[in-house]
Amino acid sequence: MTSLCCKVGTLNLRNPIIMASGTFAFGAPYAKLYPLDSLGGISTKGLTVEPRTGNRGTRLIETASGLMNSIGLENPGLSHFLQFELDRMCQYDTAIIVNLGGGSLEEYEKGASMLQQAAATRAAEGKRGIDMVELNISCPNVKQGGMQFGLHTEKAREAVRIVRRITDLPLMIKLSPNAYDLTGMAAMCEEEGADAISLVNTFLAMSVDLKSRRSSFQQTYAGLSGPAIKPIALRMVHQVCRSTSLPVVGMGGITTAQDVLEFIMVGASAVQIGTGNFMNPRTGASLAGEVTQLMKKERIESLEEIRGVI
Amino acid sequence: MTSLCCKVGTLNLRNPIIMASGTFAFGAPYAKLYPLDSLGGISTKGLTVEPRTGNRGTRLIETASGLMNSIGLENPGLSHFLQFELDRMCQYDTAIIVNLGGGSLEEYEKGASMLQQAAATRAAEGKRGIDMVELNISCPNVKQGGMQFGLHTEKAREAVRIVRRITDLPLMIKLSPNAYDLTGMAAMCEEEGADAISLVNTFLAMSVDLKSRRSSFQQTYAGLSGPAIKPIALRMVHQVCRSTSLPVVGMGGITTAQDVLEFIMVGASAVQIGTGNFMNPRTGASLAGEVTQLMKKERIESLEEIRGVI
Amino acid sequence: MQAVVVNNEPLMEGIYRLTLEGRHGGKAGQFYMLRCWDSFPLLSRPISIHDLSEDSITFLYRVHGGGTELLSKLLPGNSLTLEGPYGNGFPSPQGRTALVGGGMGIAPLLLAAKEMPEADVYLGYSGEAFAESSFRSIRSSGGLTIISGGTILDSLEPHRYDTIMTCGPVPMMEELARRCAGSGASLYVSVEKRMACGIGACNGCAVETPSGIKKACVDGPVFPVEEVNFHDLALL
Amino acid sequence: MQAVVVNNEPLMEGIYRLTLEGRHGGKAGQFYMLRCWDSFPLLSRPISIHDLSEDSITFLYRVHGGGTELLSKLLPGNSLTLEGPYGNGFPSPQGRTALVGGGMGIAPLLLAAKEMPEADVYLGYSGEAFAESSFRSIRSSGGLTIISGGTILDSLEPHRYDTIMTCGPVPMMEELARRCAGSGASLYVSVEKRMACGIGACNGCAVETPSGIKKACVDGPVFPVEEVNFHDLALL
Ligand SMILES: Cc1cc2nc3c(=O)[nH]c(=O)nc-3n(C[C@H](O)[C@H](O)[C@H](O)COP(=O)(O)OP(=O)(O)OC[C@H]3O[C@@H](n4cnc5c(N)ncnc54)[C@H](O)[C@@H]3O)c2cc1C
Ligand SMILES: Cc1cc2nc3c(=O)[nH]c(=O)nc-3n(C[C@H](O)[C@H](O)[C@H](O)COP(=O)(O)OP(=O)(O)OC[C@H]3O[C@@H](n4cnc5c(N)ncnc54)[C@H](O)[C@@H]3O)c2cc1C
Ligand SMILES: Cc1cc2nc3c(=O)[nH]c(=O)nc-3n(C[C@H](O)[C@H](O)[C@H](O)COP(=O)(O)O)c2cc1C
Ligand SMILES: Cc1cc2nc3c(=O)[nH]c(=O)nc-3n(C[C@H](O)[C@H](O)[C@H](O)COP(=O)(O)O)c2cc1C
Ligand code: FES
Ligand code: FES
Repeated sequence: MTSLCCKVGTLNLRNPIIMASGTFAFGAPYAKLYPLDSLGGISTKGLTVEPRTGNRGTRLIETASGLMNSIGLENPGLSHFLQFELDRMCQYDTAIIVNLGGGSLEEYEKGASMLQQAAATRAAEGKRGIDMVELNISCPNVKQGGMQFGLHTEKAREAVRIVRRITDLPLMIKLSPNAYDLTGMAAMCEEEGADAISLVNTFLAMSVDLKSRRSSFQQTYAGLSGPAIKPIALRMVHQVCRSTSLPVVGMGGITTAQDVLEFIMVGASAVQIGTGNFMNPRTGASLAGEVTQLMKKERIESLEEIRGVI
Repeated sequence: MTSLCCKVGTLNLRNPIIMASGTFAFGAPYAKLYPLDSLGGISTKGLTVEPRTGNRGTRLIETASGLMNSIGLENPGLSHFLQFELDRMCQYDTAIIVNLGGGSLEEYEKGASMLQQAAATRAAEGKRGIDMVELNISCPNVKQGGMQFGLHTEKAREAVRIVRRITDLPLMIKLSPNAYDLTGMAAMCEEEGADAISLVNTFLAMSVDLKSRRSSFQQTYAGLSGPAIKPIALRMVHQVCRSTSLPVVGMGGITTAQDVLEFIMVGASAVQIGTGNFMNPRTGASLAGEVTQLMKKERIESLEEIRGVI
Repeated sequence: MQAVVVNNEPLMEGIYRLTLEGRHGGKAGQFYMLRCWDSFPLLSRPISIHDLSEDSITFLYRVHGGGTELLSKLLPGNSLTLEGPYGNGFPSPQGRTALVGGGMGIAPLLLAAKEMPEADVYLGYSGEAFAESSFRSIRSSGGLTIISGGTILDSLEPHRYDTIMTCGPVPMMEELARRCAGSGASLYVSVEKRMACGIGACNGCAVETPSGIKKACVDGPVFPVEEVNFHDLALL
Repeated sequence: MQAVVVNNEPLMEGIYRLTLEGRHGGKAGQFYMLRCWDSFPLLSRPISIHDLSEDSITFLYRVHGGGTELLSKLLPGNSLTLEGPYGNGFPSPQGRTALVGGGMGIAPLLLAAKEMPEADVYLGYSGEAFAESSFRSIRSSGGLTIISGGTILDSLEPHRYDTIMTCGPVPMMEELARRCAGSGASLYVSVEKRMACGIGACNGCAVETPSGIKKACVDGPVFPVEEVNFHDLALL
């Protein structure tokens, strides 16, 4: 029997397929297309303490095999999420990972304590809660989006430390591919007691509108995702896996079962699918099955067998 | 009259289209397809003091809108080039840029003095010579390929300084997109008296061969080029142009006239075409004309008019 | 979902009518995300329902860039992928109703005209008319105004209507909004935004409204004019 | 260079014969870089010349991945881009000559068999034979051995030949090399390497030889067996 079970730290997943933050909302749009119980997990849209309206102007540009986005962390805010969205998410039998964004240490601190409190309250009520927090220190699309944390290890350390102090929920740090020193970041996460690392967030990129002679995006730069970045993301996940003993959740351009196994082979504990959901909204319904099939074909019995073989 | 004339430092170019190192050999293969006089310039395959045989095993892998290569600086060596190739190149009425690779300070030093000497001898003989040296501190594909120079500003400084001391030929430094601190690199080049900067070289990337459960490449990582990387390269060129007063030659995934103008708009003095030559070997024959057409359509009279408008 | 092409006929240079087999859901003003390629280009393309029957669905589209170019190459018997119907669609008509289309914006109005047999239809084309015969066949007894090579707005008297629904170029819709202001007619505008998911998951299709950011793909593409910021719309 | 498709017929599951209009250059063992797409996939595909006439060129190919899949969709009248002919091609035959093809490796041998009317032809197929009728029609009076579902090598006595030229799977060619060793026959091997440029500009198609690194695209694809490192070839 081919098994897809896997763990990210203490978190057990049905399979390694997690839906990436910002591409899956809180699950509801996709729940209309297929049962979300087939997923390993869902990472929510990045949430901040206060609601945010996001960026103005063009938010999406397609590139060769890539997608640039400048959403700018539009989200309904943590209170709204905790009050209205979390219960609905808890109906899906899949791991719930709350992606926490922010622009300042205070905001991260506040957000983390809101999550910690909500989890405690729910536990007391005997309700399912938050399976993991994914700390996003790498959103490139807002001035106060955490990107400045994501570039510098010591700046990031402050954010990780403060959140770690506040919550005992499993904590995963989402790294930016734009970081000056990626393996230094990973080492820092380990030192600061994080439970896992996820990468990559989007690559800082640019698109020009020839007619107006301006950037296509009001924030000048935007984040690049999708198959275009896969080879770079895979290299980064490999580098980070070899430099840390923390479990790593890999992502960047994954769209096929082959992609999933490649990330596992370079050492990822699980993977996330972002832009792939836009190419085929039913990716989550079929990918785990396709991974099983491919494993059978390649005579791979379990993910452990191949994890980190390269 | 739409003009494509441009300058990179003191070097005058007929048009901004330069063929990128490693994708154009020494021109001869393409000279069979079209007259190379239509080009702004040619950057030679990366040359080292001694001939190199390059890497074993798979050297090319196609990715989504990208190309990974692990050539490993295969080249006939500088002496061979100076003796046999340079005269032939000089028949083409286009700027000749010699791409100088190396693995150690000594090698860069030796290479630079060979070029300096050859240029002097040729000048004495009244022969055309080397219009510019492009110092490649960024080849990701060989252990001793200069990549370690390309990552760290202070390591790179040593290479730039030594080469600058030895040659008074126009000197362009080719930067790696994998550098820890790209704008720091650019500042260093300016401080050390370089005449220009070119970027990007290829992105460090990875591809997995599922069957053998190994990297597709014997050197584990390889370099990614082509349209996939264009949005990131464009952003990097923009960042560097805004941080330095040196002229910048931009590249990374350029295949169309629109791409060329985008790089000029973010501040590039000229551009290079690499992988585009593989998609259409006659790119060099038509691109300058297409740029002129597009400029007419967009009512752009000269490149100066739009250079760095963003 | 996969569907087989019955027909993909050019109506004029760069304008195609694509008919697919099968019974598909939807109402006027809703759209489907179409793709007939594997992974390049990345995203599916939002296209409005032009017509629906018991056993077919029809789209009317202009070749704009790479994606619609690939659509235009489809041959009868080929299959393509469609997801939908998405979006809110046009509201039920209240009182005397006009449908005003400009250029490609006429696409969603054929089904609307069928669903609202009482509505007057105004079609404006900057050049030659296309697909107008489909409209003629369902408005054979009148209620159809067509202008080619001019503006349709001069033919329309907003105060004669309670409800006006429009789809077309932003400047045309903006001008219509100006003319409707104070006329008593409620104007509904169908907007276009770049879309990645089409289902409310990516926040890519944000529309600025006085009541906050909305999503063109689920809250729209049809909005009451009060919610529409034409300046924001002009930036696609 | 653009050329128009005359025919693109499936010979069996996944094997196609593509004929293009026009007079094209080349000799047996040379190849063209083909593409019938704009920018995706990135690279053109190297395909050997299968046949040539005054007014057409023919390729024989197997659908392997995305690129050849797109080729297989070409219809008569469509056009595609080809650059070539590239590579060295097979050498002139010296003395008694055999052409030995395995599987898809038979592709370049049809033109070779035409150019070398005296040469014996051996074709081996792991499954059902394809394109063998083309060979039969030019070797109606003998000199043709075909084995389906077995190895062709057992039918061949290397010592009977002065020159043997082969194209096929690496293990087959390697076994043939073993059998030729000491037989007195000179063996020429057509190799496959990934290619970006096809014209000697990228150094991507390196072949390790005792006399240094050579390029499959300009120094090959045909090499004397002494130059070939089968271990290196097995790593595509
Ligand atoms: C709700 C909705 C309904 C539509 N209905 C129709 C219709 O019935 N008929 C029709 O011809 N067109 C319609 N459009 C516009 C159509 O989606 C675009 O023309 C098409 O996406 C262009 O794709 P392309 O690859 O040809 O062009 P490209 O310019 O190459 O596309 C590049 C990217 O920009 C996006 N894009 C470009 N133009 C538009 C646009 N106007 N709206 C949204 N995204 C765009 C593309 O989807 C793609 O992601 C509709 C758009 C929306 C949002
Ligand atoms: C000189 C030469 C002549 C050839 N002649 C023929 C022929 O006549 N008929 C035929 O069916 N095939 C021939 N091939 C093989 C053919 O080029 C490949 O099958 C084809 O490139 C696969 O492309 P794809 O997109 O279908 O496969 P994919 O696997 O998707 O291709 C991925 C990448 O790998 C490269 N690649 C994959 N397999 C090969 C291969 N065997 N050789 C070189 N590159 C490869 C592709 O070009 C592409 O860049 C020849 C190869 C060479 C080098
Ligand atoms: C439209 C969009 C919105 C995103 N929003 C977020 C976000 O809110 N928080 C976050 O951590 N990452 C966000 N991301 C990044 C993705 O989660 C993921 O890291 C990235 O897209 C790379 O994966 P992919 O190539 O599979 O898309 C977003 C990506 C996209 C395309
Ligand atoms: C096959 C190949 C070989 C290359 N060899 C060199 C080299 O020898 N020296 C160098 O500076 N850059 C080399 N490059 C990098 C290119 O010059 C260029 O920087 C890079 O490919 C990005 O541009 P592109 O996307 O237009 O290809 C090579 C690139 C390719 C694809
Ligand atoms: S297109 Fe994704 S939210 Fe509307
Ligand atoms: S394919 Fe480029 S050198 Fe042979």
